[in-house]
Amino acid sequence: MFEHLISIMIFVPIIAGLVTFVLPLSREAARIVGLAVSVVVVLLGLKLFLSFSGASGSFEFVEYAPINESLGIAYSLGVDGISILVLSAAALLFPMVYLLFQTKAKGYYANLLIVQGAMIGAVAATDMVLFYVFWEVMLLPVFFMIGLYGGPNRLPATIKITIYTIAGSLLMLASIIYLGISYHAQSGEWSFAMTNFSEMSLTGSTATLAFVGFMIAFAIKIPLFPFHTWLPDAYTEAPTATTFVLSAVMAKIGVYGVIRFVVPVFDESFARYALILACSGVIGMMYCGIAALAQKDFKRMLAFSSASHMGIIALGIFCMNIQALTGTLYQIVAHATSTGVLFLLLGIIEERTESRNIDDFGGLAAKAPVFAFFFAVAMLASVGLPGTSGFIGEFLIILGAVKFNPIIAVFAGTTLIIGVCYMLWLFQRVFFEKPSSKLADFSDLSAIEILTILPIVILIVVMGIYPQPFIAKIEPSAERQMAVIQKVQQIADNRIEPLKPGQELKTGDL
Amino acid sequence: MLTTYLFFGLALLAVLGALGLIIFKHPMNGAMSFVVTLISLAGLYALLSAKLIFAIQLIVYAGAIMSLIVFIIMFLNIQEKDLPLDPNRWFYVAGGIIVVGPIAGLLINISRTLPATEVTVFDDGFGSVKEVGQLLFTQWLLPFEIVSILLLVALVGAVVLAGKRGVN
Amino acid sequence: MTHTVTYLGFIPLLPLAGALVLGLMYLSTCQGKQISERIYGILGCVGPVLSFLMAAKVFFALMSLPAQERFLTHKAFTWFAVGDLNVSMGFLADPLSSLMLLFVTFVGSLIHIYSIGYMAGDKNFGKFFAYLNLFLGSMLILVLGDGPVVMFVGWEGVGLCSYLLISFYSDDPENVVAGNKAFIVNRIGDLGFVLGMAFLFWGIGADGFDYLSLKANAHHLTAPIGLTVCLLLFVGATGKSAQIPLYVWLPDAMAGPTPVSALIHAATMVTAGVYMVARFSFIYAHVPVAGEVVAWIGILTALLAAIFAMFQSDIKKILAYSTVSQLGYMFAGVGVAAYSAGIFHVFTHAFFKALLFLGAGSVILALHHQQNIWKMGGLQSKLPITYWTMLIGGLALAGCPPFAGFISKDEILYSALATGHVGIWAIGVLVAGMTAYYTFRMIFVVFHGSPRDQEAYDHAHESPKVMTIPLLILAAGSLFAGSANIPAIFGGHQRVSHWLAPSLVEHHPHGGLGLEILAIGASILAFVIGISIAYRKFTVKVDEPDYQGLYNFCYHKFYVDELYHWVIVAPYQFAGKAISRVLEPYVTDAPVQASGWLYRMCGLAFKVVQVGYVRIYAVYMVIGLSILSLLVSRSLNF
Amino acid sequence: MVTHYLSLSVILFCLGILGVVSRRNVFIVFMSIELMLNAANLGFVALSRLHVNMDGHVLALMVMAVAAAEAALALAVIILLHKHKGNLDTNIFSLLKG
Repeated sequence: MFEHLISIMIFVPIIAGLVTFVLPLSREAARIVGLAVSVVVVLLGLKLFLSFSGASGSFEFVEYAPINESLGIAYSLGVDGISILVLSAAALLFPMVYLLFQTKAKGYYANLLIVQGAMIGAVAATDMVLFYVFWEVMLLPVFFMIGLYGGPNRLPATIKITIYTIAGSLLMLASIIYLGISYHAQSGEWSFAMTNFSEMSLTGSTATLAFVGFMIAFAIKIPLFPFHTWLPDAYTEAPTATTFVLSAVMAKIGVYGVIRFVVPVFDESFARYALILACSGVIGMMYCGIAALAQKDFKRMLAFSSASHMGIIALGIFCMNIQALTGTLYQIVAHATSTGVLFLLLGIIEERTESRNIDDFGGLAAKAPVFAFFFAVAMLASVGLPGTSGFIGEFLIILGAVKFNPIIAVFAGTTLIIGVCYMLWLFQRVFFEKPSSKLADFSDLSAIEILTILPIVILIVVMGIYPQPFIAKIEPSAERQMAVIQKVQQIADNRIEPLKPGQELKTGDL
Repeated sequence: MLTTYLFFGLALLAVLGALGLIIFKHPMNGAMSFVVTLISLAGLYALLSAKLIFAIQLIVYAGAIMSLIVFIIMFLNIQEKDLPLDPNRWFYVAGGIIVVGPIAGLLINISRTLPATEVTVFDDGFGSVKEVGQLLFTQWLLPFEIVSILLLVALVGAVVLAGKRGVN
Repeated sequence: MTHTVTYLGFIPLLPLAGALVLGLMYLSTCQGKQISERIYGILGCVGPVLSFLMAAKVFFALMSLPAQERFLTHKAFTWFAVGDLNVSMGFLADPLSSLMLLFVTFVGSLIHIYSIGYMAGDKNFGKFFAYLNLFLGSMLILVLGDGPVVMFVGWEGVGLCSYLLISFYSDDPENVVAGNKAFIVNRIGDLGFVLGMAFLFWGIGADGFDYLSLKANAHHLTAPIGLTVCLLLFVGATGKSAQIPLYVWLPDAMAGPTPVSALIHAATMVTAGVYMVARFSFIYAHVPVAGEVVAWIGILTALLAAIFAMFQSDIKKILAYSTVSQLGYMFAGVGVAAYSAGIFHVFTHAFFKALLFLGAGSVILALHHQQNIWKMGGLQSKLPITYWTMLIGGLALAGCPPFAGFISKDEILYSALATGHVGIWAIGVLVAGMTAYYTFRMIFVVFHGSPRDQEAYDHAHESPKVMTIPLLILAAGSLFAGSANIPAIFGGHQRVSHWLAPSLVEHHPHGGLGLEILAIGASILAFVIGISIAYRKFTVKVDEPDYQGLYNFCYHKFYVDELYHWVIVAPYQFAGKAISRVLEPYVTDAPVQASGWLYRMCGLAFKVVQVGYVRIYAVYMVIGLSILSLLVSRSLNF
Repeated sequence: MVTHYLSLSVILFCLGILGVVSRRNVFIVFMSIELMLNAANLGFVALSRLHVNMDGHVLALMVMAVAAAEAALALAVIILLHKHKGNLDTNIFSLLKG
């Protein structure tokens, strides 16, 4: 059964979601179904993570079945070091969503199930058409979740996120078609497999346009400055569980897409425009980080904080060295855990006090010490304190950025400062100072809530203290990915002769 | 030569009838004028050796459909005052001619590229009931059946629509 | 050359485990029935004391080795390895770190014990000890770390604990703001540290990113990168060790409980910057320019802080500025490449400054949290142990000859003079005089004369034994710690300098006997002048001065805080508001909104066409057909 | 010549268009549509004659059947409309107005 592990992880939630839609279940029953399925996926995900070796840097758990032979479209899945952590995040983080919050409508849980399956599919797909399909399916449940179950201003936010992302996706679709045609022109066969595309040599202005198409699609999803403007609205209006899904996993799939598709396929264009993209990442980090300071709405502040971190995470890709890329891949999960816990705890506050206005809070640390402790751990991970998961990734990214461009690195490093500025101020206003009347009957986390959040909090600490097992799984793949790009860069710098066709590319000779 | 004269005569009648249709104010006059066109067309079909179509044009079109229309017009008892004013009618007609001109020009020009075949009337089976019937029930069987279903649906639909009571 | 010992890892682990246990106990009971303070106190002190014993073991183990082999290492596990970067969670005990280790655990243990008395009755007693243990564990990681990245773990860890403990009384927003300030300012320094590490790695880190490998490769470092690394690391040091321009957080940090001020903000954490510079002596020694910068910033900080200290009214603020000032001395020392002198001053300073803070804590507790010296007076008779121990501490701080502070400070000033930094030496002597003045201004005002607040005076009483015994031990330390490094001129052997030699890259200057006598003479003169002015002014009854004119300007610390607020904080907050209220909705989001608007306008434009009459739609169709026909006609040449 | 027949077919078709476009009386519009159908039929039959192939005849039959169906429905609709609105003006039906 384990050779189809990924397929099971994709389709069990999707089918369960559709069945939940159709069957006349009660809201509680739908929630239990969701919880059960997500626990199953967690177990499968753990199995996948533990049996994934990653030493070779190539794909494991490969599945292949042609869909359309004449066009070379295939149902092909696989997981390597680049996708393993994103996949794990998508698989492992979901049970909390079902456990923590008040019961919502049946359709909500069905949507959550479908979005999980689609996200796992998007991460595991190695065929571009298949990826595109999952990528779009991923958006649909989000549309419904925000549009139907969101906050009071949900409609503009829903329309904004949907149209914005679809606009990007269509550009990507055009680029995918372009790639398919180019491959046909160059090799005489039809294929949409990612590995085939990466072997193509793409030159000329059309290739640059296709690159731009891909980049815009991913930049919107990540989101990269200045394509981030849908994010604050969508994150704020979405139900907290959806915000959690959006920030913890979906944004990461954008980053993942850049690493998986853009870097190997458009290596030349990527190397050429890396500096601009890196600037965009850094500007986004600073811009959103500074904007976070001025927010009055708790959730909106965390949304900006999340966008700010995504800027730094994206920067790691554009630095084009192994340290930064590994840092990004690591930070993807680190940020998923920390921001995830923050959003979950926020959701709990929101449900109990029916307020998100920071000024309404105060003195929570005295009222609910365990709650405050969890929040503090997640906050510290979010600001990158050593000993928490946030540090490793951020350190590696800044380290790589210094190699790439010291000026960028200095600005990227300000994330250390900008992060603490808004976070500490938030912590002060919510957890310290005099207890506020709004929180008069705020009780600490219940045992079940503690048990739900505790694994992630432990994960945050473990990933900070003993990250090597994770890094060992991702590093070989990252190295392969970088080998290509560094070669291109060196060609650009005229340091080495261009490769002749058929010559094997070795990591050693870089 | 006779066929040529006949053609031009019938064509003239058809065009005049059509003109009458779009010019007469009262629909009854228009319908009568349209009948002229239909009968002329039947004649043209005959000239083209389409014997079955000639018959059906006369029986079904000029006969059944037109009497239905005339019957309905009379049934509704349309008075002069009920008729909609068409104040811009001539403007539309003039504009219409300008707009339609290029279309007509194109189509006529295309038709002129066809081979110049003299139209003589066949006296063999071409267009006869038997020949067309065979074609209809062999090669065109499926479309024929579909059309029958269409007619059935139209029948039911007409009953449902027109037979509604209690409205107003 | 290096020896591997596994017990090294336990030294930081013990307090950390203590922190975990205490923290869990606190978290699980803070809502219901409280665990008794006795249990917390004992559990809280176990870790530090055991660490101290193991530190002593390490020290003696090193002693037993030949001088050049005094390197004990323990590599616990590979922390992270990416490409050439290979960072292991490793620990290194060499003469430098063992010295730091020894006094950190020693002072730390004493302050833990003292805190049992000081914090008695506080409802967050358990939390306090958890934080304190966490701090000590982090500090030990900082000291013992075998490479810059591990050091950074401790570095940020102590920063976190500092934040938590400054905002310990979190009900009052002012305390929390002080904590935030400390953390954020430290973070600015940390940015320098991180970037410095990154440059160091790309410079010479590929063959191993721990001190020993870096030291072996240090000669490969090119001059520009070396300078960059040194300056960036020093930025880190200015943050942690409160030097210009990042010193502003330390005085505010006195919002925390007094034992915290003693342990974190006087004896241990704030000296981490000095330790770091000494640790990287193998790079700084190659880049003299960086040393100059360090020395000058250090001595200027010493001067500035001494000026501020002379005008403060809060007993803890006086001590805080005195700490900043003494830290400046230490940087002057390491800046002129006298690393062992700087570290020795760190060592002695830990004793006497911890002593002074704990003494101040004793006074504050006796007067029910009164910190203004102008509300004190004549406490000598009420608090005899506190008085005498603080007097010893004060003499040591002021640089009275046989005491520890004199020997270590003189060593720095002599080194500055001998290496030709006359300017630094002159300022240093001036500051020595000012130090004597402000120290004794404080002691005279607090303990001598007549009480200014009679009621508080009547209720004052000496602190319990658990607090006074640490005072006595530290007083003994302040008296005798100097003897460890008595210079040759007094017939000593400079044992500390020799002990540290294998860890450091330094050249002892030989200025000759004349310079040495000059330096000592000047220091003593400065001390005498300073103390006599203080005696003249403050042993008679004086009241709180008027805060006006120059005095007010100095009292408000040259309005540097306000300057920072208006130059940095306010524009930053303004930028936040500007972005979220103006830039985001009207500029960044504008293209998105504009595209929506465009669609709406297009819709309105096309709405006109939709007249609703079917035949008009037919007209459109026909017009379209017509145009198409024209085009086809043209292309077919009809 | 077949061309003449086709030209006549085009002329009748265009007259049908003119009728649909210029008249508001729903009967006339309807009959104009019928006129266009007839014009098409003439084209079919003429081309059938040209190629001596009877498929055109079959198509013409189909068109007539469709026309019959259309007539039935359209007249039903007209009756209904007349009942509702008491008018035969096409301009009163403008629900599609934007």
